[in-house]
Amino acid sequence: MSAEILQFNADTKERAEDEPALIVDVEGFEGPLDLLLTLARDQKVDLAKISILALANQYLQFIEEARKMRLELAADYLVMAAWLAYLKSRLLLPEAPGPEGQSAADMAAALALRLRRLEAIRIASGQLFERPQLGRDMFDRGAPEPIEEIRRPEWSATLYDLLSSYARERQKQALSRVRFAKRNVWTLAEAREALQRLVGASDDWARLDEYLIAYLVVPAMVPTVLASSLAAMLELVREGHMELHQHAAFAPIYLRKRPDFAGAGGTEPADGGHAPGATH
Amino acid sequence: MSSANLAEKNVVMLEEQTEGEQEINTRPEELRLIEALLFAAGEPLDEKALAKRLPQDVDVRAALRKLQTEYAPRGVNLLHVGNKWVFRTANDLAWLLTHESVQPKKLSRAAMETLAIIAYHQPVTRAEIEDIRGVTAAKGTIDVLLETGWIRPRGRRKAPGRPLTYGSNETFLSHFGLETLSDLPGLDELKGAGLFDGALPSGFDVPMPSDDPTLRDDEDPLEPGDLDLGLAPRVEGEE
Amino acid sequence: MSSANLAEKNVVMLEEQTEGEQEINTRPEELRLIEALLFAAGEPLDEKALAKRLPQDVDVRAALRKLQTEYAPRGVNLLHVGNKWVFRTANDLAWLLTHESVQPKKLSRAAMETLAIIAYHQPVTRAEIEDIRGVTAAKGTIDVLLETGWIRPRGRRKAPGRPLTYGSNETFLSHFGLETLSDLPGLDELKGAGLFDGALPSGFDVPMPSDDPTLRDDEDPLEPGDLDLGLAPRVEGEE
Repeated sequence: MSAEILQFNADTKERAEDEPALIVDVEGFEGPLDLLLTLARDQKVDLAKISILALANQYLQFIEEARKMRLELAADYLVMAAWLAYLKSRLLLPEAPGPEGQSAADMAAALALRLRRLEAIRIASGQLFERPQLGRDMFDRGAPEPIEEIRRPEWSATLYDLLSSYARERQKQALSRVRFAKRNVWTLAEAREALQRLVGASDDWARLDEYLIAYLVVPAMVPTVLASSLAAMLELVREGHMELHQHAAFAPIYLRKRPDFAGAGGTEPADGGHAPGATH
Repeated sequence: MSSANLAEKNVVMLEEQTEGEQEINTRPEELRLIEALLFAAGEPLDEKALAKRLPQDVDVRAALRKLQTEYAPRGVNLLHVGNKWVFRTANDLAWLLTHESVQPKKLSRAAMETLAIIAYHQPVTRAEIEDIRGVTAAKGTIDVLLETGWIRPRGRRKAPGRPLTYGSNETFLSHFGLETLSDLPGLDELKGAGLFDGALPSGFDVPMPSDDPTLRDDEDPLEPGDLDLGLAPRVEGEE
Repeated sequence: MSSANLAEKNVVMLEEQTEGEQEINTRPEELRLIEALLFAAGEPLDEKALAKRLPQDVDVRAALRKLQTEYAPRGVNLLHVGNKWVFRTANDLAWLLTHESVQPKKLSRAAMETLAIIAYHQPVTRAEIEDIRGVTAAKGTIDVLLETGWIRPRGRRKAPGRPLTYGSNETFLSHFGLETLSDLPGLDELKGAGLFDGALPSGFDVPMPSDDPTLRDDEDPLEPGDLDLGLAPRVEGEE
């Protein structure tokens, strides 16, 4: 149901141009349907039995008066007026059995239904807002105790993670330590000091490598220790502090403190010039 | 007061004094648990949420019904709103608690009617609301309602222009203390007057208001972005 | 259950069913009022504040005492804190109101490696771990491991600075599905599993791990306080 079926040429522009426009949503009414409903209520009859013709007349009269007062009516009201004027004319004329469209009686009944529906929803709306409302009539707990969230971390790792981490870590360090050890040479000074301390412990011939092995923890150090100590030994022999003895090439080298040097400490003897060379 | 009455009253008071003790013995523990959960929450909880925290063998629904009966005569009642449960002050005590009320923004008559139309006729488009009210909806009426959080856009009507359809949500039920939409006042009158019948324009032939979120045949789902237009009610705790 | 008990229980249940109705008749209205006021209040209320809102002839203190007795066995109790009154969920139900969410976490690579070294080389100090790993332990790595509950400080090394020694514990064994620590694979097994490639220097060894709690010769026992430094694993249920 729509008013668009009518051509409506409202002569609203009749109003003198110099008069201020007083646009009224026809005070107190929520649109034309509301106005109609109010007028219908004045008939004080059941909306189902209302005379739509009488209602249309009342509405048109109301609009006429408003226009006489030069109230500018919202378009909604004028559209309704036009539609009601049309309906009125249809209702007054004997109904021509048209093949199409609604009969005037159908149109009137539909309008009556719209009014009843609006009234019903109004009543329902009123009842709804009479219900107890939260924050007005009933209240939630003023100081709720929110549920406390405790986040407990759960750590997870697999045995594989553990073992592969261990292997990776150890292997990495093992390899890097080897490299580190290669660079760690025994200096001549270190070798000399160590040998002097070693030899001081015994007057007998002793195998050099036995002394050395007692010192060596890392196999990688063997070459540098051997080289440095041999050089240091030769120097110590040249200075007359020690004597060396080797039976053959690549045979073990025996070493001892020079007997006449006992108690002389590490200091260079004054008679260092006649020190014998190494025997073989 | 007759002396007989007085005697009776004394007996009653004596009984009351041991009530607490009695309850320890007879009251099922799950009532304590549910009581505590609902009191603490301060907002409606559904049975599933309750069941999750309770021992498995508890008949949650039965326990809630029992609690509801227990609390009915008290100053705090247990309400079933939507499919959730919540403790609220008894609504006859509004007078006592006026100082607690944060004067809610009063809705205009237009907004109240629009809300009723959405609640009773959902899903409903703006044009359909305007048709019932016989007036162009003032801009902002629907926005105001969206702001209350009582209504929500639920889909788009399969019709030219694909207008948004609106429906009510749980906050609506909770605000008005309704268990379901069928508890809406005046429904019988509306139905009796045939106002939900086929005589109505299409879209109004729903036999019963329902806020079932399932889309109707003539509804399409919302599109991404529909809820970003500032139209959507703020979802609590979304941030 | 004896038939006598059963009969008694039935009587009790019958009584309960009419409890609501009885209360309407016998329960003083002021209890409802105070109930509602305290429930809706956002903060504890003192008796003066309550009295101001209640009918003049109400004995507020007596009514509060009565309410307190009524609620004592319930899931919600009426507490008197300071000079104010407030509803609170019962203390013994705190567990109900906490939600433990398990947050799965993965150990960082550094933590994993540190853990492995502790497992194989225990008892081991932080400095020794750093020496084996060749890097300074990131601060917090050991703390994280303590949080897992898999390692424990077991003593102090008899050395300058008396550093803590760490070892693994039973939780470690059960998490990794080991019956005893000596089930940890040795070098040959690790090699066999392809975890070591062939290029190992001679003399490379993997210790035979042991978590025997007996202190070694170079360990001193922990001192009181050693476990209070936030280093100790959180004992479950401690709070």
